[in-house]
Amino acid sequence: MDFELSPEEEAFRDEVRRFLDENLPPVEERKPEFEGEWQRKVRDKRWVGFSWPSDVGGGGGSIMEQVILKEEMSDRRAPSLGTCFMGLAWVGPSIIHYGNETQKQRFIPEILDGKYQWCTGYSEPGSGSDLASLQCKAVREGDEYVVNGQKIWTSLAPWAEWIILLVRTSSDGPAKHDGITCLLVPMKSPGVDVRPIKNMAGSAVFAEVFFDNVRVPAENRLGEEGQGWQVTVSALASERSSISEVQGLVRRYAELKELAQTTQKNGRPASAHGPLRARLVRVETRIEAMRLNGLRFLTKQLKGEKLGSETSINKLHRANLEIEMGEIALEICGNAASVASGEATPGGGKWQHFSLSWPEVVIGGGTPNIQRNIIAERILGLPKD
Amino acid sequence: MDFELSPEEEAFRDEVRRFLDENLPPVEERKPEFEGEWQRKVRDKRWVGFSWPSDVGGGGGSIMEQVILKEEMSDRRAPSLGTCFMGLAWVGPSIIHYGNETQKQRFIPEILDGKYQWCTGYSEPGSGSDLASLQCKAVREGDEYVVNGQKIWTSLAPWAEWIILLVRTSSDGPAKHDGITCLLVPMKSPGVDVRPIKNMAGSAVFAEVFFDNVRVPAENRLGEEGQGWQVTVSALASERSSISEVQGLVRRYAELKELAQTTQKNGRPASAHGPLRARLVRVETRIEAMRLNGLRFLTKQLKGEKLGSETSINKLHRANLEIEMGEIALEICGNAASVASGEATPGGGKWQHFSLSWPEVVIGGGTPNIQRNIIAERILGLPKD
Amino acid sequence: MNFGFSEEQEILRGEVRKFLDEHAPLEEVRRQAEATDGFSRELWSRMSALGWVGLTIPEAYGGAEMGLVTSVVLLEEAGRGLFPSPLVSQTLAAQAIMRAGSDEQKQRFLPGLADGSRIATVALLEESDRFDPEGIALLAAPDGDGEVLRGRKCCVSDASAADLFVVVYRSSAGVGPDGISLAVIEKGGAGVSVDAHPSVDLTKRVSTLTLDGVRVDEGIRLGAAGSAWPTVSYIFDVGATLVTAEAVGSAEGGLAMTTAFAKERTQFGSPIGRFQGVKHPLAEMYVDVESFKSLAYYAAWALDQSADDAAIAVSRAKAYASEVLPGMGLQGVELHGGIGYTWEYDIQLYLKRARWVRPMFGDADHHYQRVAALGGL
Amino acid sequence: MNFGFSEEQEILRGEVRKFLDEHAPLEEVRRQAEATDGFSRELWSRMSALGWVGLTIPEAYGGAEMGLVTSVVLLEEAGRGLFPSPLVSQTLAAQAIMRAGSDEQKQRFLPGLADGSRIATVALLEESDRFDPEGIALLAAPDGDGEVLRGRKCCVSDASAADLFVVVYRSSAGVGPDGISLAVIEKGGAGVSVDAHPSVDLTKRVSTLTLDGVRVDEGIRLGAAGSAWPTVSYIFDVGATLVTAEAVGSAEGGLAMTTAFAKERTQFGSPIGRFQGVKHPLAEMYVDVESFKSLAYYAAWALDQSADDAAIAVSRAKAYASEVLPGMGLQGVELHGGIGYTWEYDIQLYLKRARWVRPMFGDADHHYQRVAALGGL
Repeated sequence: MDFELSPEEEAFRDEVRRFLDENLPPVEERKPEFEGEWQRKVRDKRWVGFSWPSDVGGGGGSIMEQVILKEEMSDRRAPSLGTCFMGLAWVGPSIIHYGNETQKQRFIPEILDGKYQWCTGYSEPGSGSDLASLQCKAVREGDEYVVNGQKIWTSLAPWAEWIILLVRTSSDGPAKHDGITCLLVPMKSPGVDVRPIKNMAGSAVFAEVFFDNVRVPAENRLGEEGQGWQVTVSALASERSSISEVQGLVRRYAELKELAQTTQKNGRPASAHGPLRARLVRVETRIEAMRLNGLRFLTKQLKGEKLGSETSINKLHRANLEIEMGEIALEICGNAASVASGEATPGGGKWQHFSLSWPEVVIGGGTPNIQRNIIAERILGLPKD
Repeated sequence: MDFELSPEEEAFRDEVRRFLDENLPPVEERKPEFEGEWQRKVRDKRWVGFSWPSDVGGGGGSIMEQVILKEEMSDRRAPSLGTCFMGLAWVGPSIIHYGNETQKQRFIPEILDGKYQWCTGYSEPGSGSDLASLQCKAVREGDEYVVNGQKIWTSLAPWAEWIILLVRTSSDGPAKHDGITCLLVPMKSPGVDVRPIKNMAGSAVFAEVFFDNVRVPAENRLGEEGQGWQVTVSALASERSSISEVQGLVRRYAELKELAQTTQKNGRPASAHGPLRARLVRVETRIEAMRLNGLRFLTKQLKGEKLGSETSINKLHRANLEIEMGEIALEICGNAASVASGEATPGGGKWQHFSLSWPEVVIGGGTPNIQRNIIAERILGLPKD
Repeated sequence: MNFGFSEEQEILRGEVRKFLDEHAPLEEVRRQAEATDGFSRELWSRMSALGWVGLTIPEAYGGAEMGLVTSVVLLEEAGRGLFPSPLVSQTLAAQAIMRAGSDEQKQRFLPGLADGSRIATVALLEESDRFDPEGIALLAAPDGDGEVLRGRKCCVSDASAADLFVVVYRSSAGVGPDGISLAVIEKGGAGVSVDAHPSVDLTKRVSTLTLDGVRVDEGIRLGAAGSAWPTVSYIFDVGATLVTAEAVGSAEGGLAMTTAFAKERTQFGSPIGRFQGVKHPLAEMYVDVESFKSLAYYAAWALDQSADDAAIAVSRAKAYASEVLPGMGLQGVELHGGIGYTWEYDIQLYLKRARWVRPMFGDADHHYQRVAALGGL
Repeated sequence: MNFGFSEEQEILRGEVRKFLDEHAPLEEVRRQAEATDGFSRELWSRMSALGWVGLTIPEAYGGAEMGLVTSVVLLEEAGRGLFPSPLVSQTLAAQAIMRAGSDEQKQRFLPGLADGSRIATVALLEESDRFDPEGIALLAAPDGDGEVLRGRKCCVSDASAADLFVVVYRSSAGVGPDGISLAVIEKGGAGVSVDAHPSVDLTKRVSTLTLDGVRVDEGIRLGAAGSAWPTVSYIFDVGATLVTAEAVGSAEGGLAMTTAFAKERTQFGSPIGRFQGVKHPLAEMYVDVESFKSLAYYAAWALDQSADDAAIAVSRAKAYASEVLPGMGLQGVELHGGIGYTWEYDIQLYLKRARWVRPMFGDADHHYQRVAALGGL
C-alpha cells in the first residue's frame, strides 16, 4: 500500500495548484466576468474533456491525473471545467466511441468550447429503471427518421440545442435492447415540444420532451441502427468515477456539523445530544468508507482492470447518506424545519431544499433497489427475479 | 372505548384470583409435589382446555374469560394449565373439529388429564415455510396406511407417545394442498426413529422423526383422505392469541431493564447510557404497542369477527423484539458476553442462552419474510411472487 | 372491554369521510391550501354547522361535548386526505380555555369557537423550541394590576387565520414551572402582529407571533398569574395526541397511495408490487401504522379518563409516530420512482406532512426520553 | 498511489488460504476448537515454521519483520474459515514487547514468540470492561525494588494456552494515564492462575487471570514504572485493527455460505435467492463488508506509518464492523431458516464469532464516540 504520488503526478498536481493560485480567486471575490475568463483558460490548458483522447481535442489525461485534477478543483471550489454539462458527461464519450469522422469534427469541438447545451433523451414515462423497454419510435423514410414519442426526466431541456435520443427502430430482435437506435436531434426541429417538470422542492430541473413527427436526417444517427443500447452503455460506463461525489458529501457533512454545533437543543448544542451525535458520526464514518472504497476502485483501474458492478456499493451509500443528512438537518432545525425559507429557519431554508432534492441522486442514478439487484445478481451471482 | 370488565367477568376474575391466593405459593416456595397437586386442581376447575367446548370435557370459557384466566395465571407465574403441551395447543383442537366420536372419546380426556405427550409432524427438511410441499408419503394397504418419509423440527418427540402427522396420500390434485392427509400415529410403532437435533444454544429441543414402512390403522386417520390441510389450518388458527406472548415479553423486558440498571458502563449504569437507553425505551414502546394491538384484535373477536392476517403484525414485532432484546443484553454484558456461563458473566449466561434461542420463535412461527408476505398479499392485496 | 369506537363514532367517521371525499379530494386540497390562510372558509363553516369544529366543547357553550377519542376519529379522517384546516389549533385553544378559564371567560370565548365564527390557536414555543418550562422565556413586565408582553412566539400554527391566540408566557422570572401564565390575546389589538412564513407543507401554515407591548389583565388571563404550567403541560399532551391521530390518517393515506401504485405500475414485465423489495417495506409500514394507531387511540382514551398513565401513553404514541413517519414518507416517494418526486404528483405531499408531524409537540427523541423517565428507566 | 496489497502479500494470501483450506475446513475447525486449549498445536507449529506466527517481529529476533498490513492478509484468511489460534494474542504481546521492552527483554522473549515455541497474550481488561485509563485499577504494592500484584484481569484471550502474559496494571493510584505499567508474567510462576471459562464462540477462548502476590521487577517490567499508557493505548488500537481484519474474513465467509445456500435452497418452486427479501439483505451485507474492509485496510496502513489519523482510522473501522457484524450473523441464520439454527450446521458459528468481535477492543458505541471526539464533533 502506498498513498504517495509518483514524481510525474506530483509535478502535475503542482502545475494544477500553481494554475489555481494564479487564476482562481476565492469564491467571494469572483466577479461576473470571471466565469468566461476561467472557461477560456481551462480550455487552453486542455482541461476541458481532460479524459478524452488528445486527437479529438481532449486532454488525454491519465486516470491518476484526472483524479488529481478533480480533487484540486473541488478542494478549491473551482467552477466546472467546461459548460456543456451533458455534452461532456454523456454525449462526447458516445460520439468518441461510436461517431463517424464527420460527427466527431462537427460536435466534439463545440462541446469542448461550450458553444451550447446538450440534453439526454433516455428515460420514458413507462420505462423507469427498465430503460430497455423504451417505446419512443423512429421510422426510416428515405434519408430521414421520423420520430414519435415522449421522453421524461430530461435535464436542461429548456436550454439545450441538441438532444441525444434513444429510439426504437425495431421490435423484432430477441432482446429488448436490440431494436434501439441512437439519434442526435436539434431541439429546434419542428415537432419537438418541451414541458418543464417542477420537482417537489418547487424547482423545474427536469422536463418532458415530446416528439411529434420529428424528422431527423439519417446522417445524425450515432452508431449503426440497433446499436443504440451499446452507444448508451459506453456513456453510462464513463459516469462511474465517484471521487467528486465523495468530496460533495464531505462538504455537505461539514455544513451539517456546523449546523449541529451552532444550533441549541434543550440548552446544549445539538451535536452534544446523544442520538444526533451518534447519527452524525455514523455518517462521517460512511463517507470515509466511500472515499476509501473509491481508492480501492481507483487502484483497480490503475492496474488496468475495468470497474464493474462494485460501483453500486458507493451508489447505495450515497443514496442513504443524501437522505440521512437531510433528515438529521431537519431534526436539528426542529419545528423551524416546517418553515420553507427566510430568517425564521436555520440556514434560510437550504436544508429543507436539500432534503427535498435527494431523489435527483437517489432515483436518478438508479434506485437503491436497482443497485441492490445489481450487487446481488452480478457480484454475488444470485438468480434474476 | 371501555377497558372495564362486565360484572360477570369481574366475578370470574375474582374467582381465579381467589383460587390463586389459596392454591399458588410464590415461585420460591413451590415444592416438588406442588406441580402434581396443581394440575389435579386446575383440571377439577375445568381450566385445562378452558377454551374447548364443555361437551368434550373442556371449560367452555368465553373469549374474554380465556383472556382473564391467561392474564391472571401469567401475572402470578403459575405453572401451565395441563401438561400435554402439544395436545392442548394443536392436537385437541384438530380432533374436536375433525375427529369422529371414537377419536374424541379416546384422545380428548387423556390430553386433558395429561396422560402423555403428543408431538406434531408437520415440517419436513425440504418444505420449510412452504408447508404444503411436503413429501412424507402414506400408501393405503387394506385397513392400513404405510408411511415412509421424514419430519423435522418436531418438539418433544423423544418424550411423546403420539404424533399428529401430515402425509401425502396423492399428488394428483390441482393444488399441492389437495393430496395431504392427517394421521395419528403411536411413536412406539415399528419403523419410527427419533433423532434429537441440538440447536445452536446447545440444547436438544427439536428432533427429526423418520418413518420406515410404519403401518398405521386407517381408523387413526383424522378427517377424510385429502383433508389434512384443513385439519392443520384449523389448529394453526387456534394458535393466534398473543396475550401471553406479550406478557412474556414484558417480563423479559423487566429483566433486561434490571440488567441495564445494575451493570456499569464507563462508570455509569448502562441504562443511563444514551444509545442503550434509546434502544431500551424503543423496545418498551413496541411491547406496549403489541399489547394494545392485541386488545384491538381481542375487541374484534369479542364482536364475533374472525381474526385474519393481522396477527402477523405482532408476530413481526415479536421477532424483532426477541432478537433486539438479546442483542441489547449482550451489548450491556460487553466482553463478558463471550463467556457462556458461570459467575464471570452477568446473569450466569442466561442472556447468552436467550440470544441464541430466538429462532425458535422467529423461524419456528414463520419467518419474518413470510409474515411480511402475508401482510402484503392478504391485507394490502399486492400480487403474489 | 372494548378497545374500539362506539357506533356513534363510527357513524361520525363515515360522515366525515363522505364529506371530505366529496369536498376535499387532493386536487381540491391543493387549491384550498393555496388560499390566503391556507384553508377553505366555506368548508370550515359547513363543518362548524355539522358540529365538528366544536366537538370537544361542552354543550353549555354550544359544543358537542365529546371526548378526545371522538376527536381522534375526526382527525384521522382529516389526515387521510391532508385536509387543511385549523381544527387542531381550535381544539387546543378551546381545551386551554376549558381547563384554565373562568366561567365568564368560557362564556366569552367558547361559543365563538364552537360555532366556528372565530378561529383560535395556541402560541407555545419560542426560539429555543423546547417543551419544558425552560422553553418559556417570554417575560411579562408588571403594569399596574396587569402585565405587558413584549417578545415573540415561534412556529405558531394557523396564526394568520386566527382571531384569538392562547399565549404562554412567564409572569415571574425563573426556569421551572412556577410563574407560567396563559392569556387569550385577540388579533387586531395594539402590538399584536403575525408574520406568516412560507411553509414546506402547504397544508400546514406556520407564523411568528410578535407581541410588542400587549397588555394582559385578569379579563384575558386564564387563571391566576403563574399558575398555568399544568394546563400548558396538558395542552402539550393533547396536541401531541391530536397530531398523532391526524398522522395515523395521513400515514394510511400515503400507504394506500403507494400500495395502489405498486399494483398498477409495471416494470420488467410485472407489477412492481410483486417484488419483495417493494412488498416488504409496504408490509413494514402497515405494521408501524397499526401500532402507533393503537398507541394513539389509547393515549386519547387515557387523557379523556385522566388515567395515571396518560402522559407516558401520549409520549409512546408520539415517539413511535415521529420515529417512523418520515421514513414512510421517504419510502413512499422512493417506491414511486421519478414520478413521485414531481410537484404534480401527490405522494410527496405525504412526505412533507410526515416531516411537519415529526417535531410538532416533541419529536421522537423528546418523547422517548420522556417515556424513559416516566417509566423509571 | 496503490490502495491494494503487494504481489508478495497476495502470494502470502494464496499460501495461507491453501494451507487452511487443506488443514482447517470447518469440520476440522470444530474438532480443533474442542481440544484442550481450543486450537491445534500441530498446525501452530507448522504455521510458525512458515514464518506466519512471527510475521511482525523484527528479523533480528527471528521474525519476518512485516507490517500490520501484512498481518491483515493473514488474519483475513484465518477469519474466513474461523480458524482457531492465538495469532492475534501472540501478535499483540509481541507488539507490546517490541514497543516498550528493553533490548534485553526483546532478546529474552521475542525469539520464542517468533518461532511459536512459546505462546503469549495480553491481559488488559478488568471487571469494569473499560478501554480508558480508568479501566485499569489493579494496583501494585511496592515491594523493595519491585512491585507485587494481587488482583484479577478479565476476558483474557487464549490464556489457557499462554506461557506469557503481558499484564497492564497501576504502579501508583489514580485514574488518568499516569502510573500505568506493563509487565511480562510467566505462567507457572508463584501466584499466577488461569480460570478458563466456557466460551460462546468455541474458537475463541476466554479466561480470568488471577495474580495472587506476583512479584514484578525490572527484569519483566516493560519500561519504567508508570510509563506504559502510550503502549497500552497502541495495543488497544492494534488489537481493534487485527480483530477487525479477522472479522472481514469471517464476514466474507458467512456471506459466502449464506449466498451459496440461497442459490441451492428451493422454496415455492424457485431458489430463495431469487426473492428480493433474500437478495437485498445479502447485497447490503456485501456493501457493509466491502466498506469496513476498506476502513480496516487503511487503519492498518495508518498504524504502520504512524499516520496522524491512525487513531480515528482504527476507530472508524472497528465501529463500523462492530455495528454491522452481529446483524449480518443474525441475518445469516435467519435466511437459512430452521437448519441455520442447528448445532450441526455451520452458519451459526459465524453469528457467534460476530458477537465475539463486537465488544473486543471496544464496541461500536465506544469507537463512534471516539471518532466524534477525535473528529472535533
